[in-house]
Amino acid sequence: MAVAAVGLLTPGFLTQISIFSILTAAAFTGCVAIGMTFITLGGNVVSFSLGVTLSATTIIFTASLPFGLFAAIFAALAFSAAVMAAQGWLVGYLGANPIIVSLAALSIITGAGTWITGGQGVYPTGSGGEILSGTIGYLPVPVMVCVGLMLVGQLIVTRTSFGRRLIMVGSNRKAAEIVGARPASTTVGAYLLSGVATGVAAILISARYRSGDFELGNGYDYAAISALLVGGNAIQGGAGSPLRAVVGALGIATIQSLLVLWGLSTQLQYLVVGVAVLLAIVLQAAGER
Amino acid sequence: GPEGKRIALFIGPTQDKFLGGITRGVTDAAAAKGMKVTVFSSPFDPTLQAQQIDDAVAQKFDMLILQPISQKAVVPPLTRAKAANIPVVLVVVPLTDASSQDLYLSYAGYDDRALGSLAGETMAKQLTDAGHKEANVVIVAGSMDEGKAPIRQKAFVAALESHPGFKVVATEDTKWNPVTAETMAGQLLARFASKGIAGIYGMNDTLANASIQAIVAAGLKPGTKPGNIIVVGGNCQGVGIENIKNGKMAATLFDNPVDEGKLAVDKAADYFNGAKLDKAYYLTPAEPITSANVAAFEKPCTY
Amino acid sequence: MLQLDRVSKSFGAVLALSEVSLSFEPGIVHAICGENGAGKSTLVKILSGQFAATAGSILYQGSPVAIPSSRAAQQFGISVVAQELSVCPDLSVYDNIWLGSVETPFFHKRSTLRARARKVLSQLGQSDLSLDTPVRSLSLGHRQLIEIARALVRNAHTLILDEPTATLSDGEIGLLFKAIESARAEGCAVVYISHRLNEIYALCSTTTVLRNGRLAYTGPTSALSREDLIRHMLGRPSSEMFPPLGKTGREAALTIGRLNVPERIRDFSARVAAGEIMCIAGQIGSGAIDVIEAIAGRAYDASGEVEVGGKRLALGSVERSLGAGVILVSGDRATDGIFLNLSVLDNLVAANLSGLSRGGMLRQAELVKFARASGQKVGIDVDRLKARAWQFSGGNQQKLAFGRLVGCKGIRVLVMNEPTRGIDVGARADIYGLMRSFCDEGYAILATSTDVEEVVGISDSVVTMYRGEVVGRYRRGEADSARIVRDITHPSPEGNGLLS
Amino acid sequence: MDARLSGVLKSRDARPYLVAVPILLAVLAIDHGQGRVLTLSSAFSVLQQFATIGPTALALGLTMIAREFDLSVAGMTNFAGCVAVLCGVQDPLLGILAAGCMGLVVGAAQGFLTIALRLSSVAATLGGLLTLAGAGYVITGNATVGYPRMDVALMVNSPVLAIFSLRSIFALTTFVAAALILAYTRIGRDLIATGSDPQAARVAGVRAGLMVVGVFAVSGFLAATGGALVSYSIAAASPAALTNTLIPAVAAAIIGGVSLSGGRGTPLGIAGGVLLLSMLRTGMSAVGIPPFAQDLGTGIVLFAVALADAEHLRMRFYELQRIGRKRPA
Ligand SMILES: Nc1ncnc2c1ncn2[C@@H]1O[C@H](COP(=O)(O)OP(=O)(O)OP(=O)(O)O)[C@@H](O)[C@H]1O
Ligand SMILES: Nc1ncnc2c1ncn2[C@@H]1O[C@H](COP(=O)(O)OP(=O)(O)OP(=O)(O)O)[C@@H](O)[C@H]1O
Ligand SMILES: [Mg+2]
Ligand SMILES: [Mg+2]
Repeated sequence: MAVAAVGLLTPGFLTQISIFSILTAAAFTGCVAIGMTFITLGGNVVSFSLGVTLSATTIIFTASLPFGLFAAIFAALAFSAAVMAAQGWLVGYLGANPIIVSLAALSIITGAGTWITGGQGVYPTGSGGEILSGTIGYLPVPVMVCVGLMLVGQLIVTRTSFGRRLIMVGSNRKAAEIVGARPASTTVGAYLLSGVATGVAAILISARYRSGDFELGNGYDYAAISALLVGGNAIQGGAGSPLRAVVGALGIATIQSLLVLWGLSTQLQYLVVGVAVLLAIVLQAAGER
Repeated sequence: GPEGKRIALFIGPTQDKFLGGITRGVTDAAAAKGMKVTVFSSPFDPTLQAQQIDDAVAQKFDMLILQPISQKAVVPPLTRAKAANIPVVLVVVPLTDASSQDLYLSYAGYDDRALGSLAGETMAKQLTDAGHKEANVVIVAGSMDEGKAPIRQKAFVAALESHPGFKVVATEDTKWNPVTAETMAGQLLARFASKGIAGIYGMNDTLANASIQAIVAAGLKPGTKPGNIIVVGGNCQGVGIENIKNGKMAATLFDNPVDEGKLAVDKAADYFNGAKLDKAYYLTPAEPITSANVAAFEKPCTY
Repeated sequence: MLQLDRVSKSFGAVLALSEVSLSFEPGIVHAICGENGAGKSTLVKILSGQFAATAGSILYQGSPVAIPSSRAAQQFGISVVAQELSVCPDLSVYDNIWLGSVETPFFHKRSTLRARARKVLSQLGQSDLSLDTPVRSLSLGHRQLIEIARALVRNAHTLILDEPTATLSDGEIGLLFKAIESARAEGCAVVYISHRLNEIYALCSTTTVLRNGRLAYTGPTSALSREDLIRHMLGRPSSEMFPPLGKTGREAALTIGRLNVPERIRDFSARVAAGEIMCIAGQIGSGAIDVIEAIAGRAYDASGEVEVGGKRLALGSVERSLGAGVILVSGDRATDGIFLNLSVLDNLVAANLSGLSRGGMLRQAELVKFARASGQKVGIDVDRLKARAWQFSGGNQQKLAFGRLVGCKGIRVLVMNEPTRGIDVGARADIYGLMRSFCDEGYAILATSTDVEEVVGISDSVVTMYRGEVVGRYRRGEADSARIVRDITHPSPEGNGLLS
Repeated sequence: MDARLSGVLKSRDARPYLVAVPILLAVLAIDHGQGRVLTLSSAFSVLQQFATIGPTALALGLTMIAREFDLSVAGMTNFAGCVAVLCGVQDPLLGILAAGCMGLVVGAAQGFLTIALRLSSVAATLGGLLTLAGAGYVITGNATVGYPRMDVALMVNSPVLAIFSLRSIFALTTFVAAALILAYTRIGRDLIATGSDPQAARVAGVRAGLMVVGVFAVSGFLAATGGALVSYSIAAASPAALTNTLIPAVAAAIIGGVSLSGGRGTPLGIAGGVLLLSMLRTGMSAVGIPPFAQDLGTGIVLFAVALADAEHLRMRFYELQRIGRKRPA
């Protein structure tokens, strides 16, 4: 609310340019944050491997563009879903520590990726990615896709039996097992969905910036965690939603943009964002009591 | 002679295509000359790099080829390397402090001051060609805390502002991230909507491409014609070449990391052959890449 | 002498205690009774510094005192066994006994303190329990004993025990009573809370009854008949506690043959017919709970021939057990019973999601209808479907755990462990009624309990266990409390028991 | 005797040390008798790594033992480095002192926020992390700051007794102190109790809130002094992540037996986790394994640790065995 009010008073904020660039930036983080929400909601804290999965997926997408857009999208989503689902299997079926598993995946994907690409860039050949970076009507495609993903995610969490099971597992794993919520396969499902959401972000980013690159996913883990927490999802699991995650991402992007509009120096921008996130978290905690 | 010499290469994350290119340049050229390279890579972590240098010094390598991840933080370990009489060749960025000049033998690579200047001059020329007498330009920069970006920024500003009427009105630090770059560019366009922005300098083609995205999203036109926003990039990358070909980007500058790696190894070999090295060997493009000459650069720019 | 003078406590609109005046005299064991939610624990928490009273005062030797924290209560000489188990699993027995004590010095491992801890433990019959054992490896009952030891070791002038026996079995209860008696004899004022009326009569000379936060009765226990006591608690005369036995079917719903769990159970076998309630009685460590856990699929190393409805069940997976129609109702509500953070509705539909969804999508209207129906069946306020489960009292929480079984497809066997742990007489009768009504619908129930009265009252058949082996089997009418207590405390001469 | 030995081998503290053995053997095998591994200089190198990651891992590990999670250590090391470098030009001790006090105060403030508002500490310290990072940018003006005292820089890293340095001695000291406090004092016991079950600890009379504030203060202090020494050693401080310590610190703490659900873990175990990671890094680069293979190796070791620790693994093995047994019948 406060952010919106300040925004209205800032010249330039209400322009189409400004709003679209906020929305676009929030869309990428939003997708990853939606993915992170599934992991957190199911009681597996956070994953540090979403960013690197995103990077690897941009390469898969770019490399398979010559086979056509749909093939590339399919390959990218299948890859990121598989990478995350494998981690979900270790966590869900074997009870491995989710954080260590994600760090292991981070290392292995980085190593394998460097090995396979030989540190060489991957360039899109042929076209097809353009429609993903354009606009439909007025809205940029990434924004529409992110909103769509959020709606689907929200639907899954609130309206499907899988979503209900996921919340049960995150809230009390043992009790969930007793009533037949199948914690192991539910966990795999949650990781798989997080992989899909991350894959969507990867496709949008690599289509928009026309490259597949191991640096593209840098920083998304922290950005997603921040969005999650600012949106008010419970880090211990069992409560939260994709909607909240996206609202968090949007809030952070808005603050960042306002600071550029005010012409604050880079260093002050960082400080103010930090303080704003802290305030958002504190105010929210105070509000919930 | 260089045969059998052991070289330690210190570099940032090798999955980065620019740094991966340097790594390939160094390892291939060294193999051709019979030298053996061990790669020490770190995720842009100067403390780890300092430690790796110390380890390499303890292992008595014959030569260190080094990308200083932090120009300041390499000073203590390079002091120890000097004490152990191990020669150092720098790549990517030289050490600028006067006090650290005796810590390395030579710098081999691109001259970022020249690149920044050339970018500034190119921008000025493009602006003039498009009929601007006065123009506001913004810089979408890489990491400004140290390294290439601040050098390029300073040189660019100096070159551009030597043309009266042209001014750099803002520089935003994007940490080389395209998504940040697009947001920053978008906000800058909004902030200076009333004054108008005539040109954007994206420090590499990825950042320049992100700026172009922002321009398009804002309903404006990137290009070289009057009324278009002029974008100049750098580090010629595939997407830059493509953008020049389809007229969205005015220019970029040639900058090939594989060449840079080769140059460093050549100088190392010269040193082992007994030659006395200069303080710096610069690779600098003579002219910008524009629509006029883009065809020649398509191949070397996809490293 | 510790006195409460017109103490009130409200939580928002809820008045938990209203103008309660009481005195606790040295050398007297004083019982406090009341339904779930009557305000007993609230009173304890006020005396132990966890809550501040909204009005009224606490007097010691006639002068008012303030008790702002549990530390202050301790310094003042009040020591408490809280209702919710409060031992730390990651500390040793020794550390738990001295945890939070104002007496512990900075370097806390002292031989004098060890000696005192050991003495209290042996008073409670645990002389062979090593002080350095991590509490994580101990059973619920042992943990409760350690918490009691913590209260005893502090040498308080007022000792408060809030449902200390809910997880203990009779042998240990006897020892606890001895320990309480010796504290009393030394001039300690004891406040004792329990839902087990037998204990009140056995131990306490004064009884106070709370109803809806108000004092309903206070006076000598001897002047109070059982019926009067229940009438004071419920505000109405007691109905029959145990429902009449029903008709049990003939075909076996569950047969267990040669069930083994390494180091826990040896060769357990039993046969439960549809409509039958079978109770396994045994002390902590007897293996009774392990039978339940194994049948529910929670013991991965269990082996044996188990058949449900004539079909073979492979043990070791909760999913398989559920698939075969076996579902667990746990007495440990917080850890594996219900979802405390979720709503009543979510809890009631939890076990039946697949029945309430089509193609993976939940049918919202059905959900609410289903939850209302099951809530009604088990007696939960159906206007509070949106409330969170943690806002409900223990008794109502346990009803939730039952409620979600109503209308669940494919369930044949309910296995339960301590189905009425910590539940008041009123709610308890409801739960027994529910158990019987499930049986009437053809379910079979296999339950464990450490409460012998309950075992005798509800079961169609009883199996007694000692140290992993079956001691005796009784049909309807054959079992009586005395024989069961003898079985579960003294092994028969020929069976030495698995763990002896 | 046998029972005690197997007890030690099974304890969570021992695990990192046990995992370290096969890694050492593997590295030795790759070295192929060229003597690049078992040297004084590689021992020195391992301890230097230990000095870099150790204090942060200990800081984070202690908060995890208290069932909290101090995400801010990542920003704390950096910011403290900036503070130390800016304040310590005249007197290096003054710089360390300033950094330490800052860490103590900021840590305590985060602990207080967590307790007073009943926030999840991950959320509170995320705010702390971003704010500290921003503060670092502000005090350095978004530029790497050099530390002009080259004498100090060389001193903190110069070998003492061949394999130690001032920095690693500091790190080892903090571990020894923490281990002693946790094992032998009431504070240690109360800390474990708080992490094990905060409500129970409170009911028993432990000042659980104070313990949380205290552990965050200590965490801030450790991360800050560790970060200050790192900055001295490279004679520079930068607001952009100077050292990537968070991820190795989390990994070290968990490998060392600290549990996310609190109450478990010891400084000895955490030290083992840090040593394991340091050995892995030093060992692999000593024998010249290329970077991508180092990443793969690290990942495989982490997977192995995650599996060895997996709760349900034994159960799954049992099932496999069972299926195996059934087939012939
Ligand atoms: N933390 C709380 N917040 C709000 N209300 C509470 C809280 N704790 C207790 N209450 C209220 O206090 C009343 C008395 O609760 P209390 O725990 O004292 O009951 P009790 O007699 O101990 O019941 P039981 O036999 O189930 O232990 C409850 O009805 C409830 O309304
Ligand atoms: N935090 C709370 N907020 C609102 N109401 C509460 C709260 N805690 C308890 N209550 C109310 O208090 C009543 C009794 O709760 P209480 O916690 O005393 O039961 P309990 O102690 O868990 O039961 P038992 O002791 O039998 O296991 C319930 O009706 C519930 O609605
Ligand atoms: Mg109570
Ligand atoms: Mg209660």
